[in-house]
Amino acid sequence: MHYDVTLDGKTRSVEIERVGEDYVRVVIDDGEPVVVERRALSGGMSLVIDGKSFDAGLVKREAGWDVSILGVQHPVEVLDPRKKALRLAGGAGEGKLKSSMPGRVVSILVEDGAVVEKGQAVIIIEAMKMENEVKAPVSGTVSGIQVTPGQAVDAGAPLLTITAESE
Amino acid sequence: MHYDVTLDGKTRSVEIERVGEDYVRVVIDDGEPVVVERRALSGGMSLVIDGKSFDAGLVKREAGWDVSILGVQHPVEVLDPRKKALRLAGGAGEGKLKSSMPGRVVSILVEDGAVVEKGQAVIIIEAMKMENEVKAPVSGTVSGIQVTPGQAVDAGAPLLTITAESE
Amino acid sequence: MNLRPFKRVLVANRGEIAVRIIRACAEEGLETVAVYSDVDRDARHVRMATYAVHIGAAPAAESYLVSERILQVARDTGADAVHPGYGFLSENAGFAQAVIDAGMVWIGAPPESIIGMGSKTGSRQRMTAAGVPVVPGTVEALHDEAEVLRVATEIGFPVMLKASAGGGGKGMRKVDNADGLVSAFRSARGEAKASFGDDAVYMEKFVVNPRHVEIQVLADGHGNIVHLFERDCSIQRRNQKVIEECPCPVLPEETRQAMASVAVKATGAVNYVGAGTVEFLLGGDGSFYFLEMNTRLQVEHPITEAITGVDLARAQLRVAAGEPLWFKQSDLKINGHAIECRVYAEDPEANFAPAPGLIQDYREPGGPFVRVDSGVSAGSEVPIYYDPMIAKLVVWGRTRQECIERTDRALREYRITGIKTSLGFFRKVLRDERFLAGEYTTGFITPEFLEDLEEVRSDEVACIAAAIAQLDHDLKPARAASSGSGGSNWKRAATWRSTHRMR
Amino acid sequence: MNLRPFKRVLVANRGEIAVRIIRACAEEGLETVAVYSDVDRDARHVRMATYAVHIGAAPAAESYLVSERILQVARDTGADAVHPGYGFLSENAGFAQAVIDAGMVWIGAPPESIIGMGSKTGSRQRMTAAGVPVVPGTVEALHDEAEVLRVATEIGFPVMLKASAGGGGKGMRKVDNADGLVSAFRSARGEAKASFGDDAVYMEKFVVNPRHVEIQVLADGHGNIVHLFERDCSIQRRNQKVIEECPCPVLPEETRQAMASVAVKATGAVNYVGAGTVEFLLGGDGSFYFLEMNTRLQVEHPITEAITGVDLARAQLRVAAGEPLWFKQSDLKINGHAIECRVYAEDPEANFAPAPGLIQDYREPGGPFVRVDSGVSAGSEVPIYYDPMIAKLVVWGRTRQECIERTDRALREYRITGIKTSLGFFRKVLRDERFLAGEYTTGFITPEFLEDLEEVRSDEVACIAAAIAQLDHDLKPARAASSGSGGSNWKRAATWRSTHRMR
Repeated sequence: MHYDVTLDGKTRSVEIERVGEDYVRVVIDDGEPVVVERRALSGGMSLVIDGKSFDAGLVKREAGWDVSILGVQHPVEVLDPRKKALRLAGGAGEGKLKSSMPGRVVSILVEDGAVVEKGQAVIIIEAMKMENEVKAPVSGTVSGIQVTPGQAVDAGAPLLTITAESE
Repeated sequence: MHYDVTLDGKTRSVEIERVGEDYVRVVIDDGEPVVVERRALSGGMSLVIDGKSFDAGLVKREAGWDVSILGVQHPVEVLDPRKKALRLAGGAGEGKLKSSMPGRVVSILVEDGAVVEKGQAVIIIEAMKMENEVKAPVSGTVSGIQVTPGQAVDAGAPLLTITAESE
Repeated sequence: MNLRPFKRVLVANRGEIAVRIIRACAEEGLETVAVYSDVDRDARHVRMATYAVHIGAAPAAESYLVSERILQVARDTGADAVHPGYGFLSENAGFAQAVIDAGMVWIGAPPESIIGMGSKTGSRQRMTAAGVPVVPGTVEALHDEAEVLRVATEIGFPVMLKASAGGGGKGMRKVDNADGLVSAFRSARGEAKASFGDDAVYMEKFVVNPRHVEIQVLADGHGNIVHLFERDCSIQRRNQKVIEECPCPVLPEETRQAMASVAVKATGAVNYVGAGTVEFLLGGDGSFYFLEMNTRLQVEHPITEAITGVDLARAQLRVAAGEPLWFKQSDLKINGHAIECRVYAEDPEANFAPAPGLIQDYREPGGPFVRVDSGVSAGSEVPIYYDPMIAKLVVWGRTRQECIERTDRALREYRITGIKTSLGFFRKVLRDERFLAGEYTTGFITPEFLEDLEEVRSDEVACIAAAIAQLDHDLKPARAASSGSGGSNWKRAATWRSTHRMR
Repeated sequence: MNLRPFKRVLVANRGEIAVRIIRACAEEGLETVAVYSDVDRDARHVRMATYAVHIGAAPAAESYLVSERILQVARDTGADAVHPGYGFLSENAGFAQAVIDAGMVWIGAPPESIIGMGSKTGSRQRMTAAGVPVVPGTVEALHDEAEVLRVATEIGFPVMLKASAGGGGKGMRKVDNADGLVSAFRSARGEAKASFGDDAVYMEKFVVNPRHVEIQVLADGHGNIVHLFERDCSIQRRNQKVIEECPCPVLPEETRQAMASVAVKATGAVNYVGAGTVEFLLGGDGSFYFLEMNTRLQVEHPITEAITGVDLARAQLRVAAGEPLWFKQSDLKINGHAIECRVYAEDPEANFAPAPGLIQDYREPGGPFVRVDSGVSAGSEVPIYYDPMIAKLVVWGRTRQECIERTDRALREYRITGIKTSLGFFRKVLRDERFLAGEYTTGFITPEFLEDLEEVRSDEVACIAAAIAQLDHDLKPARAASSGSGGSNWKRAATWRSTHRMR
């Protein structure tokens, strides 16, 4: 199986196959193959990679897995060829901005058609008594605003769309 | 529903019905009915009985439930009418003695037809480097010895049968 | 033990502090009554208490803050004492008084003390009168430019102009010397007028590179007041503490003594009873100024417990029962070093945005001198309605170095999945040179510091784990019957590989 | 820290002690290599270590005791030190020597010290020569009745006759006075001959109402030896400790000093390096006698850590690295009180029969001054092959009373389901009057004591919970759609009931 695995903006190409009940063969970015022993355990898995032991917590997300190692979380995106094709067909530059937390929309700082910079605050959502800025993940043009001030939103609720500038 | 609930040799007659998603009405031994709020949680349940809060760990056993409360385990036997009828039909006085632990049979101290007293050691099983006596749970006559010295046994493996003296 | 004037304590709180108080009560042989809102029925404090009663809807204003409802529950359940924890009703003098009027014991500061320390202006005046140093400056509005110049010269530059009606930085100006003072006064006034409809502006000395240092005090009703040394709470985000330690790594012994004796004086000035905290700003020049007194048990009390051995929650119960303190100031010594990390359900990389949600897996660290106070377990839902703090990791060491090493070890063992938390952020702080040197101020956490946690991440392993998880997920039905040669042969081969290819 | 002569430690053990050592190494900045048998692949020590290597089949004789295999793994993984924990190879002088010969650091007692303390007869002679008090008596076989009478008169009644080749109580006779001595000698000899084919019998003073008290020592390779006070380990079953506490509740200060100085003398007599324990019998009359020296870290070391603040596992690492002790005897003080409960997978009501199996739910207690060292988690299988100890609960308090109250609180929070454990038994011990008074001996646990745990059980609640669980199980598909009136109405009604019918 082949996956594109992305963490912190860096995508790795991973070729992976099972080679025994507890063993998996992994090739990253055309490097040397590594045999990984993995044991699925409650809440995660234990891995022995080239003799080194790792205990990983795992939670399935829509686009991949949250991996916890040594107290630190790693939100890893995993794309298989089919999903990758779909995404490419859907236009790589368009991104739906979603609420990362349940809360209440306090104000919307942009209008339809506005051009925003990456990192610019576009919406303010209140949760747990605090106002939190939702920032544009890419530079581009705002469209399809789906919320209004005062509205309650769940985590993952779509807020608006930002179409990236063509490069 | 009606259950016979036995703990530490004492049997309680329990009449029980659901009266709402989180509520159960319980009558013990024809006493005053009590409404219990219970919430199933991972590994057990939280109960509020007449305002009092209890956190119970629960493990299903063949004959009932192991209930853990405040660090203490309660092996509770629960019989419904059907099981009770079966048991009565099967002869109340006959008991299959089972191994309470995985281990190795060291020696068998009785023969077929032997008359044993309650509490008398009948078989010795070694587990975790220690020899452990398996004792007769009732006074009666031994039959159907199913193991031999040196044999490995799992927890719950039948060892022999003791038919209680008729009263 | 059972000669106590109370035997059943209603705990008017939730989360880890409710659990903390229930533990203290259990050890003292006291029964407890937990209260809970709609979303807290399955919470740990409910399961651990002797009694549990539902008090209302999820928003605190409809449950944990409804003093009448809580009082009614106390009456109905036969509770004869109320412990408010921190937050919620803990510094509400009216509630304290109502508990007392209902004939129950209030396990907190006397209502008069709460009132005496309640308003910034009032407590400042009271403390000044008691000879406690406050940040130099005015309390009343400045009338004109001449007065501004006079006061600034008196207290010394740099100074801070603040809008009396203010907040959120509006109408606030830092002034470094006399040159810019008058224009800053004018513009601050203008902004204050525009923002709040009130142009009143006052002036305080600007404390350069301040640390937040506080003194724990404990007073019985018999005239005995002791202090339990200081806590340094300078590592803050959004003006909220995230890591605390004691003792303060840079406090000279004479300053500690001076600060502690001022704290005891402040405590006596408001006829305090119980556990309380006197907060100070400590300037880079060693000067310190009274900030405020928290008339309740503090979130970070466990680090003081760790270095003194005094169980402050149990001490609250005993003092509230009228017992005199069972130790003297001279019995108390600083033993070693302690650090607390407040574990929040939040995303440090997104400027600490709250991250409520369902905790999937939850495993606390253990072993020597590691303590966790928490209100959650695997399967807990962190609600959006309350403070996002879910646990506190408290670690003790014989030395600060040992304590830091142990805290990092504990953080590496800690597993919380399903929600984002501050665990990784703590690991980064513990590697920071300023933190290791003890040389930090309240400005420690900068936007740059937060940019990312790469140095404590395990990116490649995480990618491998995610790819394997995805593979197992995609091939789920085929889990047992796998491709390639037999499992046992591969096992041997791979063990061999592992052994021989190890770096 | 990294000037150490080693940086990667192979931990030749499993379970909680392997976890303990891995934690100490992590705090010292050292990497670790875990080894595991077939049944331990998913164990906690494997998941926590830096490296993990399979070493063989489940029986210890085919894995954890195979010194050659373990040495090979150490070489293959580049380990430069080996920590043996306790049990297994920890007191195997041959293994220690092999580790040293392989050019690695042995984190344990020097092979000569292990040998010096290894045999009962040898260590007894060596200790006598060093002036350490041993149980009075002979070591060689008694020749005739005249000698028997002479020796008995010398050491004083009561005395114990023991078969030299003996064990299991065969050929053993307690004699209270001269009247029965000769006949007891004859029958002991006869039984010894019959049982072991050897009629050699020797005599020891019978210590009346003994307690088991031991002194923790720590020695560097530079001539510094300190003691870290005593532990009382008298609460035993099957001659195995189950609850330990320190300080000993009945030890007078002068006896403590005398015992400690004897322990330091014994330690010096065998050129000891590292952490060790000198065990004594303490008689009801205040006399004490050397029993043996355990040349390794002891199971119950955490209670000493709790009252001294010294991390003994880290101390072992430092001393093994050649560092001199970084504190003096006079720096050590007894701070408060500590109790350890050894949590076994066993059934106290069935004479502590081992109860291996699958742990379903596992939740450790937390909060102030509570420590758990464990090697398991939810979903762990406790194997039948090894010692059934799965965890140690270690609790500290300012006083013994506070410590006992807190230990009981912690036990009530502890949840282990799926297997039987000693948790309920501990709760009963903590309520026992002899224990509360501190007045107990090694004979504390009697068959009657074990009969049942009714006083700490919650029978009625357990029956209700079981009945409800059975109901939910039987009606499983109907869980949501329930009979009777709507949920919310019932909720209100029941809350009202709860409130008004509370006792």
